[in-house]
Amino acid sequence: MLRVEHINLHYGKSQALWGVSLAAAEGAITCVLGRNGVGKTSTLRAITGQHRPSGGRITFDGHDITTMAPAERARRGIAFVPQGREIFPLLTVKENLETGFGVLPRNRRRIDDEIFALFPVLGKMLNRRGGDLSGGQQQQLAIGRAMVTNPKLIVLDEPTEGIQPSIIKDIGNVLKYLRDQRGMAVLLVEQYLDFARELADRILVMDRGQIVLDGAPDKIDEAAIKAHLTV
Amino acid sequence: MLRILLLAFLLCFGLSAETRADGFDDGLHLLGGKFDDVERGVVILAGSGDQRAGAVLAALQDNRLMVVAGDPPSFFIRQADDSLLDAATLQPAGDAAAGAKAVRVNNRIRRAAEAALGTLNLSSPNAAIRRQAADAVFKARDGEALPALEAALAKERDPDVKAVMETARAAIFLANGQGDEAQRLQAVETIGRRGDPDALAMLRNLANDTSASIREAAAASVSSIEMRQSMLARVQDAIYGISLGSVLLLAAIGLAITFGVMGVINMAHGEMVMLGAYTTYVVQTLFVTYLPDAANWSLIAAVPAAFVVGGLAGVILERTVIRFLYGRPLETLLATFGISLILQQAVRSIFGPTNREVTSPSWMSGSFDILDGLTLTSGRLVIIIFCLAVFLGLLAFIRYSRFGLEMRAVTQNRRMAASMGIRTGLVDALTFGLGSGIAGIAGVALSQIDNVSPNLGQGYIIDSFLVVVFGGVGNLWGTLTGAMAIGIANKLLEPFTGAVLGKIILLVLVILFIQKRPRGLFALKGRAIEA
Amino acid sequence: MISSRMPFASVVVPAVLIAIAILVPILHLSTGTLPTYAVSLFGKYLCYAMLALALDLVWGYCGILSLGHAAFFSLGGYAMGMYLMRQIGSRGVYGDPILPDFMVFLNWKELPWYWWGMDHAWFAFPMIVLVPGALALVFGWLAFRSRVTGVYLSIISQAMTFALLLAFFRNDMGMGGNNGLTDFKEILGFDTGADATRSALFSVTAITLALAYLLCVFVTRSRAGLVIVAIRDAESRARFCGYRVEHYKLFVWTISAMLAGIAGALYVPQVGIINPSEFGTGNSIEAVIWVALGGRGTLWGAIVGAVGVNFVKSWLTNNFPEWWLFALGLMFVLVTLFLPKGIAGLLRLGGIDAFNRKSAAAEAGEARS
Amino acid sequence: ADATIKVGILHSLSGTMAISETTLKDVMLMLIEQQNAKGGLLGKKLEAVVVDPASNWPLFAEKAKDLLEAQKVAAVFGCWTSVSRKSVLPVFEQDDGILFYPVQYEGEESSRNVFYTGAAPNQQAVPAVDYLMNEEGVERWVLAGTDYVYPRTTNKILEAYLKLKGVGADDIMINYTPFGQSDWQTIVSEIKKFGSAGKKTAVVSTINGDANVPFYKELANQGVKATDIPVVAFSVGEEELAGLDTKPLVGHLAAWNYFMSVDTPENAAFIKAWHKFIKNDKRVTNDPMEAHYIGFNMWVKAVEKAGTIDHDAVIDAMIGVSVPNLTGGYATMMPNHHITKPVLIGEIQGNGQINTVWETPGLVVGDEWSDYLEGSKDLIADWRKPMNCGNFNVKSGKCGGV
Amino acid sequence: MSAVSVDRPARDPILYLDGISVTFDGFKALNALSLLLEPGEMRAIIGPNGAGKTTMMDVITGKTRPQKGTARFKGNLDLTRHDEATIARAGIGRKFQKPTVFENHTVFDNLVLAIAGPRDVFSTLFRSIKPRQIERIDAVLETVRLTAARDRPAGDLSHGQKQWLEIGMLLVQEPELLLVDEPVAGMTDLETEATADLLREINKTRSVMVVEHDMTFVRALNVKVTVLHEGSVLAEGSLDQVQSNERVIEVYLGR
Ligand SMILES: Nc1ncnc2c1ncn2[C@@H]1O[C@H](COP(=O)(O)OP(=O)(O)OP(=O)(O)O)[C@@H](O)[C@H]1O
Ligand SMILES: Nc1ncnc2c1ncn2[C@@H]1O[C@H](COP(=O)(O)OP(=O)(O)OP(=O)(O)O)[C@@H](O)[C@H]1O
Ligand SMILES: [Mg+2]
Ligand SMILES: [Mg+2]
Repeated sequence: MLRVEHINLHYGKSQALWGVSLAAAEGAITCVLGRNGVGKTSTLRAITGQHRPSGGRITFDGHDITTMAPAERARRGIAFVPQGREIFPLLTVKENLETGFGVLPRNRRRIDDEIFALFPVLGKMLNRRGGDLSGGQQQQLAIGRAMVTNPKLIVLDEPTEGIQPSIIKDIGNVLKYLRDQRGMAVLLVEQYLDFARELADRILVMDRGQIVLDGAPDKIDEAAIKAHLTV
Repeated sequence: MLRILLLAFLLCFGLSAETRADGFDDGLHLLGGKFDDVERGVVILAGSGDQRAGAVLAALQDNRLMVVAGDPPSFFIRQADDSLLDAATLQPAGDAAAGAKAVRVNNRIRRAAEAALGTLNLSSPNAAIRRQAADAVFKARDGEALPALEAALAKERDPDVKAVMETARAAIFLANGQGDEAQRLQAVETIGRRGDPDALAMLRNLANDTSASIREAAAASVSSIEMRQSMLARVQDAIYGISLGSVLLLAAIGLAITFGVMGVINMAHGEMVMLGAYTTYVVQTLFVTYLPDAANWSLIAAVPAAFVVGGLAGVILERTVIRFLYGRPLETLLATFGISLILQQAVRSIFGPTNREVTSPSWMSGSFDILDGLTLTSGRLVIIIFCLAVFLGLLAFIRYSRFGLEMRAVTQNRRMAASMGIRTGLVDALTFGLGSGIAGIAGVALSQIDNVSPNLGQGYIIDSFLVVVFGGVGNLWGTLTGAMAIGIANKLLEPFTGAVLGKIILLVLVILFIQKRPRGLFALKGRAIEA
Repeated sequence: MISSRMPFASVVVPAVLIAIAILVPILHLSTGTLPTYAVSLFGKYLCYAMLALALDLVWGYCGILSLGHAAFFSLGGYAMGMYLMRQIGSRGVYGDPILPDFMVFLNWKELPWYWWGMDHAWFAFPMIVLVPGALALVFGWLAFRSRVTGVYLSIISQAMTFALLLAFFRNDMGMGGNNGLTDFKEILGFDTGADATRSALFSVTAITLALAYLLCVFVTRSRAGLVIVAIRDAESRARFCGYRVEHYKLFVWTISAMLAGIAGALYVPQVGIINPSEFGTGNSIEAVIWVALGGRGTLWGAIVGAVGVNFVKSWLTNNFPEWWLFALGLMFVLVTLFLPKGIAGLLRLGGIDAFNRKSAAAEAGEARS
Repeated sequence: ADATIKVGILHSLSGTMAISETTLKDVMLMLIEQQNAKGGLLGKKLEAVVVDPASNWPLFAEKAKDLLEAQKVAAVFGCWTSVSRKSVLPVFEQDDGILFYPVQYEGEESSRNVFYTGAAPNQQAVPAVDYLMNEEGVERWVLAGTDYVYPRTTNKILEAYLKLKGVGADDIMINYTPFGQSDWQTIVSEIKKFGSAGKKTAVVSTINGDANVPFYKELANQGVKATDIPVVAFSVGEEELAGLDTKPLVGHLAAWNYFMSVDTPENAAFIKAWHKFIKNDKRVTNDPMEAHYIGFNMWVKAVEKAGTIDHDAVIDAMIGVSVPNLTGGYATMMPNHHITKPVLIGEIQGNGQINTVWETPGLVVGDEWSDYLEGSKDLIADWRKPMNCGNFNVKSGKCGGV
Repeated sequence: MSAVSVDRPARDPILYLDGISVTFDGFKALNALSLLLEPGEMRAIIGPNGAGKTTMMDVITGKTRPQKGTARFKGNLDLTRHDEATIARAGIGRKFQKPTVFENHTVFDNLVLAIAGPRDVFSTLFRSIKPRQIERIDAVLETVRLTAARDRPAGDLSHGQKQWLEIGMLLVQEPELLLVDEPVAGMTDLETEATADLLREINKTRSVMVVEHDMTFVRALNVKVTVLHEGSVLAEGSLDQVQSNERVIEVYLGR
């Protein structure tokens, strides 16, 4: 589904990614691990089009999307749950969710009940402004918002950050549900190793702007991962 | 005075000795002379009782009476279609009219003609004209018009016109000391009912009347009118305030979008307004050249045109400049300031530095009474209604349309909006276009009350920003309230402090108010703002 | 620290200013190679530069976008103008020894109280800083205490200068109305028109500017400078760090207003007139533009911006009277688009590039080993 | 030495005053072109040096300095507002330049280096009031103006004059508005109210510039007709009316020294030349344009008389120079550097023109120091030797404060 | 909803909250919240998203004014009455949930800004930073592993690095009471452990209040835990106690 080939990425003149390659398959959860500042977010930025890579190629569904505008990518089915939530602060929860309607045909523009079933708090706070929600509530909103667009690939940047344990479990279930029932490709960036190991069909570990480990969770050596996650 | 005596003399003479056949010709010939002669001619014409006099006087008043010098000179009446009638025969004029020049008139002559026409027209078959005539008689308060007025009153069937005629008669009674005491008392009452400054002045003049009862009636009437007037004055000020407020609002709405919603410190906003005003001018010129019959409606056509012109300018501006500056709001100030200089000078180069003329359509000129004594000009009323319509339309659009939602999403978090599949570029361009288009529409309205000059926009930019900020950035209701509050406060202050000091006080009040509410009247609250 | 990136500027700028303070009078008076009008013209630019410097301090460093600095500039100017007016003495057209001409022909009988003492330099000159300083203190205290920020502050500062503009336009204000104060004869006993005086005024301006620059360098380089920039970037975070934001803002704001006042005072004898239109909101905006163009947040950028823009403007208005607005407007647009950090950014680019490339390379090296 | 004689043109081409001043720049270019077509001056071609002081008063001084010191122009034609003139005045005196100032102004000034070709208050305001009093029988007066020196001074003079004529204080209403006032609802309704007291009322307007259009639009909308309350204006000419629909304003008055409608061969020729030069036969002419026409011709004549462009010589030669004006008479430069002018009162017509309805029988000499002001009634100006003084006090017998 | 009311003890607690209520447009974010922190104590606060944990910190630091209730620091400073700066100077330091640093300043300068010392205009203007303080900053940089980024603008740091920088700022500020809102969000497990060690170290000399959702981390802290729910205290006790509380499991931990 998604294929990232040897991308480099620069912030100004400083390089953050060095030839990163990865793939996210349909109906599978791909998990990226890594310490702070190794380039996980940067990789996702390249995939979602928020930052243009300075080299390499990204294809989605067989189409080259390396230089495509973010909105186009969203229309082709890439949804994004960014780090730091990026809620529209002055839109109500409902309106936040509705921003996802842009990519849907007119007759499909509605918010699935499963979103509210999953995150009941969103249903309760439909008319509160997104910016007023607590950190964890915002995180839930961000995931819900991404689900509204009914994507083929959902990209999540540390979605469990700041979320209460019970909901973390639920998120795990949702991701599984999306993978299994909807056949979505899931690309997950995590720091929370246990969570990742439990979910992932494939694990990638990044260090200093490069992919250093890549494999199925049961194949990959726990100690090697830990080594890269330690300073 | 001399005039009145002369008129009196002539009227007496004319009435007693039947209509003098040559009165008309004598009068007409005098119209070719100097101002004094013309005035005499008017009086003679009025007294001639001749059928043609009315037409000649009306033409004279409107500068449509033409003369070809000679002895005696010959006169012609220019019709609406520019064809000429011979004034003496009222038949189409032939070659005789060659080289005809308009008869020169001045205010004195216009006044004399108006008074004379008033008397003549009192028996017109057209009720509106009779009413106008009665008004003219009221204004002139000419004692000699009394017989004609009485005659007309006797015949009058239309109650409205009759009332006006009675007021006119009352005015004549009071002004010239005519009528018996009962009639005069009745007159005091009639005039008192008018309740306007004219009535007040007339009644005040009765303070030294010989009859005590009239003196008292007048004094009572005066004090009640005075009280009413001073109350009405405040209401009137408030109405003016609303009218000023709607002008401010109109000028500011576009800015409430480009600045309030998008966060662009748009110094070129005023120039968008100016472009709208110039569009109005161009549309009007096109109408006058190609569709002269519909010229009265050119203003309506100018509204969409101005929206398109302003909007297009906005879209171009956004695509070429502003879009590179999102996230750097202060830089937009710099760039748009540069653009405003360019636009001003461009308009100056194309249309010249001087004012352009935009005429008011007939349905926007004149004024009407809301209550007696309370007036609002039609143009202002149209602007108030127009402004509210634009405001509500925009509000609904932003609230309820899909585009409104996308617009707000984009301005709050451009990057994330893009990741939600919103075409931010398009939304940005259209939003800025919308704001600029509305500024253009404001230009149509402002062309009715202000200069259509390259500087037009400059006059509104400070006020517009003040209104948006005072109301609370990002809140359209705030803009509405802000505009109205500033408008009304300004107009309530003005009679007491004068225009200059009033404005200074207002500015200081706004500054102090912002201390109390640092985010404007309708402040956005919540975590997102305070962080 | 922001300014530490250009350490040599803090030496070069004052040195250049002192050098021209010495050279210009020599060239003007003894060799005559510099015509008088050029001296006054450049003197004016330097006054603008000081205004830009003052604005940069509040805007570039503290993030307070003032659209009202013209008010402080003009108040300083008026204080100087009042002093100069009183120096005319009985040489006015009506020959009144006390009352300025405009008061005589509008039938003023005596000098209003706020003119008292303005005939003495020892009283009038302190007013140049005290009056704008006091206004800034009151305005700033009100605004910063109630946490008026961002565009709200910009717009009320604009309202402030606009209100002053209207007030000074009024003839009843006793400040000469629209015609303002003009026709000055002498300053500190020297003929304002004399070449030597003009040269001296120029030198004084250049030296004052150098001192003002050093003052700004001192403030911005100190730890207070760090706090000020921190307030600019994250005001509420600075509060949680324990800094009284309103005190810092008030401090910078008042200093800046005083500098602007001095700039105005030096401006008036060199251009020969002060009139309410100096309060115009357009003037404030133009000053902002000088700063932005020169490079917001660099002191020398503000100076370069002010002198540069005004020089270009003078040149264009002389040579392309019909087209200069297009050119100037276009210049503003292009600079914003292509030089986001202003002229200063352009000159500094080289340095920053080198720095980044080095550290990036270092990281890369580490990563591969 | 130079191949050409440079003439400076100091009019704002941008900013708020461009609306009025740009036309004057064009007129100057036309006059210079015409003079060159006639063979120039002293055998040299004239060269126009145009600068743009951008409606910014200190910039006027800067540009004046530049014209005089760097460009070394023989004379400067320029300024519109009083403050711009005040701003350049010290420069002209210092550098001994020559300025022709073409706009009606408040008086109270006479400089050796300035020639005032516009009207002084006695050449405009006072005759206008006389006209209203005598011809229209006005007894009650509204003096409405923009709050700055010209209206203040003019109104002061008029107030003194009216009181002298026996008008009571109750019958005078004075109102000032800020520059660029655009909302006239309150003031017009006050005027209406003031005018409905039973006495014939008129408005004397010294409202300036841009504020006039909204003022007249409001007058029209509120139905203030000239036959009821006439408004006589001193700053509204054909150029300002061009931006207005004048049909509802017919009969309101203007007092000037020239109207485009004046029927003389000189004027017809001038208008024709103007239309040809500006390539637009809709453009109007107005009083300050005539003032420049007169000023320029006077300067040409004075230079010819002096045989040099040397400033001192020309300044001395100017006094007494007499040239035809456009209204069929002659304008003569008086020793006080003001000129003689006819005063015309005109009524606004539906086509935007102003028709003369009254005219002073002879020419009026510009009075720089008003006879109606306390401080200046004893002052006179005479720039001929030996007096050579702009503010000679006839009481003390001394020249000004010096 | 049981509001635990607290009697005022003999020794002044370092933090004393009683009956605090905060309402936003009718929504009760804090509902008669009472809480007490002894000097030298470290307390972990947990609770569902939206329970009011951050709002409580907002109240303590003077950012939000409660509609009702008392809040005192060290017995004498009324926290509901002073502004952020005063409270910070009095000795309360805070790390925000969303990392907030001075993005245009270098990492080093961020720490200079935070370092303990007089904070009035006069002192910062005329007194420069002492060598001793520089040493301290460099030591802290080591601790938070940002030595390499010492001269980089803080804005260039990654999300997690900013978290660390903020912790560093807290360290140099040397407050008596540290409020730490989700310090390990976005950190790897090993970093989480390190942070826990660090906080325990700090707790030797200062009082700390930590908000966190990471149970491993809370366990590692090994301190008394308060559970907030819907604006008031739901449970209090050791981690094991609260983890076995049915209500806590239901609303927070999940089954
Ligand atoms: N906007 C930016 N400008 C400059 N440098 C940046 C920017 N964003 C990130 N970096 C740098 O790029 C590198 C990778 O950052 P990135 O955000 O991708 O890390 P991450 O793996 O997501 O870390 P974390 O787990 O802390 O979120 C870091 O060294 C960071 O300092
Ligand atoms: N300004 C506000 N306006 C409206 N509601 C608000 C506002 N601030 C906070 N809230 C609400 O108050 C409640 C408490 O928020 P708070 O941020 O304190 O929660 P929290 O316990 O920190 O949650 P988390 O663990 O998710 O960070 C939330 O439901 C939030 O939506
Ligand atoms: Mg990251
Ligand atoms: Mg929280």
